[in-house]
Amino acid sequence: MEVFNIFDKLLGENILSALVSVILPLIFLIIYALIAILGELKISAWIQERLGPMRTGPYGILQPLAEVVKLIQKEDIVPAGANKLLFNLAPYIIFAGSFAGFAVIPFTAAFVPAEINIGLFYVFAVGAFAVIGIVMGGWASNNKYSLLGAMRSASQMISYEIPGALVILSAAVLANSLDMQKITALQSGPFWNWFLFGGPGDWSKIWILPFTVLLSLIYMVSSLAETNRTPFDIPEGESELVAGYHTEYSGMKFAMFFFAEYSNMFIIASILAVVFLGGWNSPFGSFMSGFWWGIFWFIIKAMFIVFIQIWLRWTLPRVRVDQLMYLGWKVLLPFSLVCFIFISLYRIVY
Amino acid sequence: MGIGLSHYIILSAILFGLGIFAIITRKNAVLVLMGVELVLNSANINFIAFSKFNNLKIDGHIAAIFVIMLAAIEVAVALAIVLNIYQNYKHINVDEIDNLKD
Amino acid sequence: MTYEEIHKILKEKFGDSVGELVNNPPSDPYVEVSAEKLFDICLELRDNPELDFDYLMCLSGVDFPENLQVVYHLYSMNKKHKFVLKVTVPKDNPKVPSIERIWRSADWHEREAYDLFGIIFEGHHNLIRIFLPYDWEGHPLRKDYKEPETYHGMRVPY
Amino acid sequence: MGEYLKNVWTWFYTIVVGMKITLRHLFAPKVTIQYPDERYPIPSNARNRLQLDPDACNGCLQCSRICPVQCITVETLKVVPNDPEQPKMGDGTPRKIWVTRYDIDFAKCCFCGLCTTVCPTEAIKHTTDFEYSSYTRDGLIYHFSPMTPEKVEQKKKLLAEWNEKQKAAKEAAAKNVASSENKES
Amino acid sequence: MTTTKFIDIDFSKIESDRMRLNVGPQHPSTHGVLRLEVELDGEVVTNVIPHIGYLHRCFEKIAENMNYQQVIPYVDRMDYISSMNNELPYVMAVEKLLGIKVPEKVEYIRVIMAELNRIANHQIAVATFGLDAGAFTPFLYLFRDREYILWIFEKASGGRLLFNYFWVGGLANDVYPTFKEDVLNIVKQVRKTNKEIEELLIYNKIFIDRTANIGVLPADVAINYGCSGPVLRGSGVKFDLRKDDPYSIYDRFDFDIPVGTGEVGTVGDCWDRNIVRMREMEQSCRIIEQAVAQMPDSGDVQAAIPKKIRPPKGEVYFRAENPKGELGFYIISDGKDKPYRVKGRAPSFVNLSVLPEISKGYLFADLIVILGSIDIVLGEVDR
Amino acid sequence: MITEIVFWFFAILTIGSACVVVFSRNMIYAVFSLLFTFFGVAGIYVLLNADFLAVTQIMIYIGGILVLLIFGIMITSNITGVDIKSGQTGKIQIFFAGIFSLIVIVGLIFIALTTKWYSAVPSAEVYSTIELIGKSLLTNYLLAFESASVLLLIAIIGAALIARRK
Amino acid sequence: MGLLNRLDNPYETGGIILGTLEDILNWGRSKSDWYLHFGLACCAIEFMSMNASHFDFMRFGIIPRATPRQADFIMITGTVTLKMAERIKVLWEQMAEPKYCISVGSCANSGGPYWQYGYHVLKGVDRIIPVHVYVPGCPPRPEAMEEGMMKLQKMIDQQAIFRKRQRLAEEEKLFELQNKG
Repeated sequence: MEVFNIFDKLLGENILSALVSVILPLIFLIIYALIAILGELKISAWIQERLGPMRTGPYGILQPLAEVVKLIQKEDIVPAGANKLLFNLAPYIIFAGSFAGFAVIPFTAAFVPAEINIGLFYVFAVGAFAVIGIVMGGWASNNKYSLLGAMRSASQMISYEIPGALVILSAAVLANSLDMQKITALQSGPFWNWFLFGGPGDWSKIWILPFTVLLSLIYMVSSLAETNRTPFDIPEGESELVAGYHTEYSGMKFAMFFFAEYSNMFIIASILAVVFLGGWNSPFGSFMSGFWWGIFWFIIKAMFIVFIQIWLRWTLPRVRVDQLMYLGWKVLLPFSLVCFIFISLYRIVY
Repeated sequence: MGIGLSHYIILSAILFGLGIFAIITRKNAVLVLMGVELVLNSANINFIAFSKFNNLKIDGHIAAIFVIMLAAIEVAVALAIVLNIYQNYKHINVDEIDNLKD
Repeated sequence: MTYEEIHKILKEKFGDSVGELVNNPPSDPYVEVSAEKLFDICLELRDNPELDFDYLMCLSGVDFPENLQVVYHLYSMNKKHKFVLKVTVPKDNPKVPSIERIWRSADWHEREAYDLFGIIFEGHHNLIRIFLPYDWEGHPLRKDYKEPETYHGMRVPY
Repeated sequence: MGEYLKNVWTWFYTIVVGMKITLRHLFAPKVTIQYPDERYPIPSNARNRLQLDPDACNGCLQCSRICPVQCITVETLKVVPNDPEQPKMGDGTPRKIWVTRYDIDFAKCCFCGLCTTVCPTEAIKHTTDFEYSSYTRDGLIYHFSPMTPEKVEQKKKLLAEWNEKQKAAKEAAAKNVASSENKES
Repeated sequence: MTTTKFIDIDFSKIESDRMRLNVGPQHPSTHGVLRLEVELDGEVVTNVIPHIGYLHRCFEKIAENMNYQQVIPYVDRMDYISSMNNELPYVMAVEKLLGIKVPEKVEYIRVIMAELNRIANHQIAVATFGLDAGAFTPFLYLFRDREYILWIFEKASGGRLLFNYFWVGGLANDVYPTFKEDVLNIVKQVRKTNKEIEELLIYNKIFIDRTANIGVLPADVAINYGCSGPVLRGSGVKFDLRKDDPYSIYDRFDFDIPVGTGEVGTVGDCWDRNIVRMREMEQSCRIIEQAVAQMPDSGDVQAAIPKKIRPPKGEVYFRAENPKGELGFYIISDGKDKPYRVKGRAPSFVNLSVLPEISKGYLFADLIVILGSIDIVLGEVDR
Repeated sequence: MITEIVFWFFAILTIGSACVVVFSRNMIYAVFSLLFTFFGVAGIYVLLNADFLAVTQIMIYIGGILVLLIFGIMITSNITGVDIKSGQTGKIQIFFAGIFSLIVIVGLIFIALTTKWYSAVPSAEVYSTIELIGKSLLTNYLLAFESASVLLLIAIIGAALIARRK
Repeated sequence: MGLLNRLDNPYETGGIILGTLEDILNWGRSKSDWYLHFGLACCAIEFMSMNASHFDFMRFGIIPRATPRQADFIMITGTVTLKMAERIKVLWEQMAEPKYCISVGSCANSGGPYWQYGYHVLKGVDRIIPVHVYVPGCPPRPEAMEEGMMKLQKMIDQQAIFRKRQRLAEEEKLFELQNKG
């Protein structure tokens, strides 16, 4: 059994491979974020019968790059009344929290930056840093909009951790493991072996099929809330709080927030992909599988979920704070509890 | 010198002392709570250290889990009380909250 | 109800406080009333079930060369009739009773008339400037108004 | 409970309906007109930048008078009969008035089109040109009069001379009359 | 001035744990430059104080210095979203003073233009209302359709937004030959998009939850505050000047007055005010169809009026149903060619004054929705 | 070697940030440096092969308790200002408290150094604790586990009742 | 310092590294302009039209931001009243460098229709903040605003960050001025 000892792994004999496993996700994150930003711009435009960025490079594909180049040059303002230390610290904490999640994401069968046996739990836990960072930034800005946004954001993220955790728990019960690599390996074979369709097994899985579908929907919704995206983008709801907790941030620090949001999106998407969509498994059994195909399938699946997040964002209006709480506590929580109970019963019976 | 059991115990002792100091000197109820958290954490370090240096008996871990759970409960209830106090007194200075509510 | 009938009812109740009905087309007919009785007249206009003026369409101030005037355009939602009241006040003491308590819509209209003409509505709960900044000087819709040279260091004329 | 489940179902259902619509639009043809490369055909009567035809302007000042914002500044001089040039209007009729200055301040203009309707000779017209933004405020003041300052000075001098002459002639005439009256008396 | 008072709020009354938030004048959702001073108790709004005047453009003073024709461009700029509807009561007020009647064709074109502009206005209203609730995509769908209406306006009058098209005694110029077909195409397109918007936004459960039972305005309060237009009709009062006090040729058309019924919530909530606008677009489509069918093909577009408009001494108050409510013009003429006094009774100005009344006790997010449902235009509020 | 570096790093992080928690007069700094204390303790747990507990520490302490504490401070202070000063008790009290806690610390360290602890040399073979914890929670410690869950339920209800506005 | 001095030289004399770097930086700045969502009056409606599908402002890489801290340029769209002017000044000061301003419409350019009798209208926004591009029109067509935007992008593209192309920029301005007359 693999052991959670990240320090031994990191600083052990094989420093080079450790460095690679740290740097590769970072490079991937940067490239992914550029693509996702462009995707967000383009998909939103196409949904609205527009064209989106067209004049930066062919069909505007260099747009995110231009934005990065610009953000680097922007003046870095610290507002007059702000608390300098916390104000400067907050973006890094948020970014660290979201990047730490990349440590355990299984890109393919043979490559995972740091393989630990409670990966799902770990990804979930490091998300807590984002809450603290948001509150920190919102407070340090010395702006009422930021503060309100931060408070809302924190309460929202904490509330939606519970249904999310229940979904993870159900998945753990189904897979008998919290190891992301193991969960993925379990779902090998054709696509009806994915946990979305009840997982591997005989026809008895028909009993839990509706519940697994429901669970994936619940996780989708609660993950949207945790990443502060529409319809749950109340913390940064433009029409109420100017830009929420990052109202006062400019330049590179704002870019950190931006990056963190997109990397959070990817982490959420990859959890969904791993737990419900079979991770790096090919949907056609052993056909089109292998090291590189694994990476391909994993990224395709994660990106599809990112696409759904973008799609939802440009379709729905924003919910209100109390409705958000209602949805979290009175809809998602009972539903996920019911699913959890049924899945546990299934595991006991079969 | 390798890291032995005593290192962990000394670490937890310092943390414990700091927590005690905070509990005694702080006026603000929330900060007192934070001192309590430090004390609880130091206890946890001890539990787990003993557990590791005792051939990985799992009992220390269980105890730590219960401590963490207790800490969560304690903070939730204590903060509720603090809020209640705040509503009545408009401040949460523990030294000045000395009259029984009639 | 026609203007004449409404005028008759008012005349019977308030006597000399209500002036004659002035009617020369194409202008709308109107009645001049005295400022002292304005509040009671308006209350009567609203609460008399025959008149039932529940809707204040418009309240405008006018600056005539010798005096200031406030014009009230009234309408009844149920009876679908209109009426026009006018109150004339001298320029050096432009005081009119506020009818904000009768029709809430008069609230902002009165503040507007105060802001632009300097007509003081007595009994208004919050008679402050509405359009112009609170530290603006003068009432610009008076005919003799001269715009200031600067405001907070910004030059006003072109 | 039934109400609750129905609510949850409506949440889900309406969201799916909305997503269906947006998905349809995702693949629908786009309506964007890519401005610098493609252009929406602006109708000929659209009111954009004003253009003066100096040949047709007879200096009647109606446009500057009707303009609600007074953005047209016109200065005119009379054409003297003994001017060596003897200018003609666009349609060939002799010009009676020099338009020495015809400035339109597009930073003030409100594009209401009143000036074009009062113009008797259709000299001032709205064009469909809207691309004339500028880096400076002065760049928005357009001088339409084709006359150079030197020429204006020259014409002014001519007019002054002519006026002098007229005055002198008048005085002379008056004197003549007076003298003849004197003679008669 | 001795009587100039400063901000009137009694600060002693405010409890210490209430937060005062300053919304605007540079806020994304204030529909222009409105400043709201909001008193919050947690997230609950306890008081709202609107501060207006950030767009006070001195319309009434300017109107006194212009002649009757020159005022029209300024009238356009009052409610810049529905300029045609602004011009209509102004020119009709002056015509009433002058005592002239305009040709038949002019009346029809005026009605068609006014109703088209009403559709355009309501499209913006619904779009920005959706934007306030966080839905961006319906906003752009509605703006796309509005663009087609603007193309008709531009072809007919030359202006895209501010037209100066209705003149005293007629129109600036005749409409172009294919006008009728274009208008009928627009009607078709509007109906199609409205159906889509209803599915995408209006009957979306999230949207309903955001807007139903929020900002309830009872009918008697609405009347007492002088509200008009969709705000009043949303409260269930069947009052429309086109029917109750008909002007122009509106008595020739068959149309209904949609009122709020509390279909998904209480009568007079934000959703009702919004659905009234949606239904009114449909009614406007009906009016346009009838008007296009009845409109004479040829005829004058300008009545015989003197070149210099000098109405006789007198005064007139003329009101018309603007998309936002009752727009009245009170014009006093002293016999010269410039009006002695022009007062615009702006519907938004009156409707906005009801905001503090209906937003107390709701959440801060609701305040934005309530403001959006009133549909104000600051150019008209501040004039 | 590496374990030592890591230990000292986390020990210094923990103690240093705990000192900020205890001595800082700015409540905001105090509460945010608690983040690093908790994180440092989690690191120590990892060193002690308590992977599950480390993640639990992060999730509950940082994601839950710390956020609650921050909310507590925000609600009970004038939240619009950035620097919130917290008063400490009188100098004499601080002095005696210092003496007392110093005695506690020195005493504990003395005990730790002098006591002959039973210390098995930790086997190099390390393995996951999660399975063991799960098993023992549902076998040996079942009663404690169940009563703890009842306690949690009571605490949730009680806290909600107390904090609710009248 | 010697190295820096050499790099500081214009293109022609060998400052190629800085020159290219400047090109890249200017490219980023000009292609990704985020504007402050700030509507004042009539022009704001046309501005909304420009954001809408038919004109699609985003083609130029322009994204609306609600907060001045993250905005690169501000478009003053509409009448600036004296009551509002101070706010605009504050907003302008809140924006992070490098920042630009486009004045859209007659009102913002010079007070527009209100310049004569508007006692409460600021006669031109350039009296309180620097304006980089003036877009005429009342209100300007959406295309005209886009044209103004392109002018701004052109200006940014040729800006001298390392004092390299000052001469070029001056020439450009001079050319512009001469062309106007």
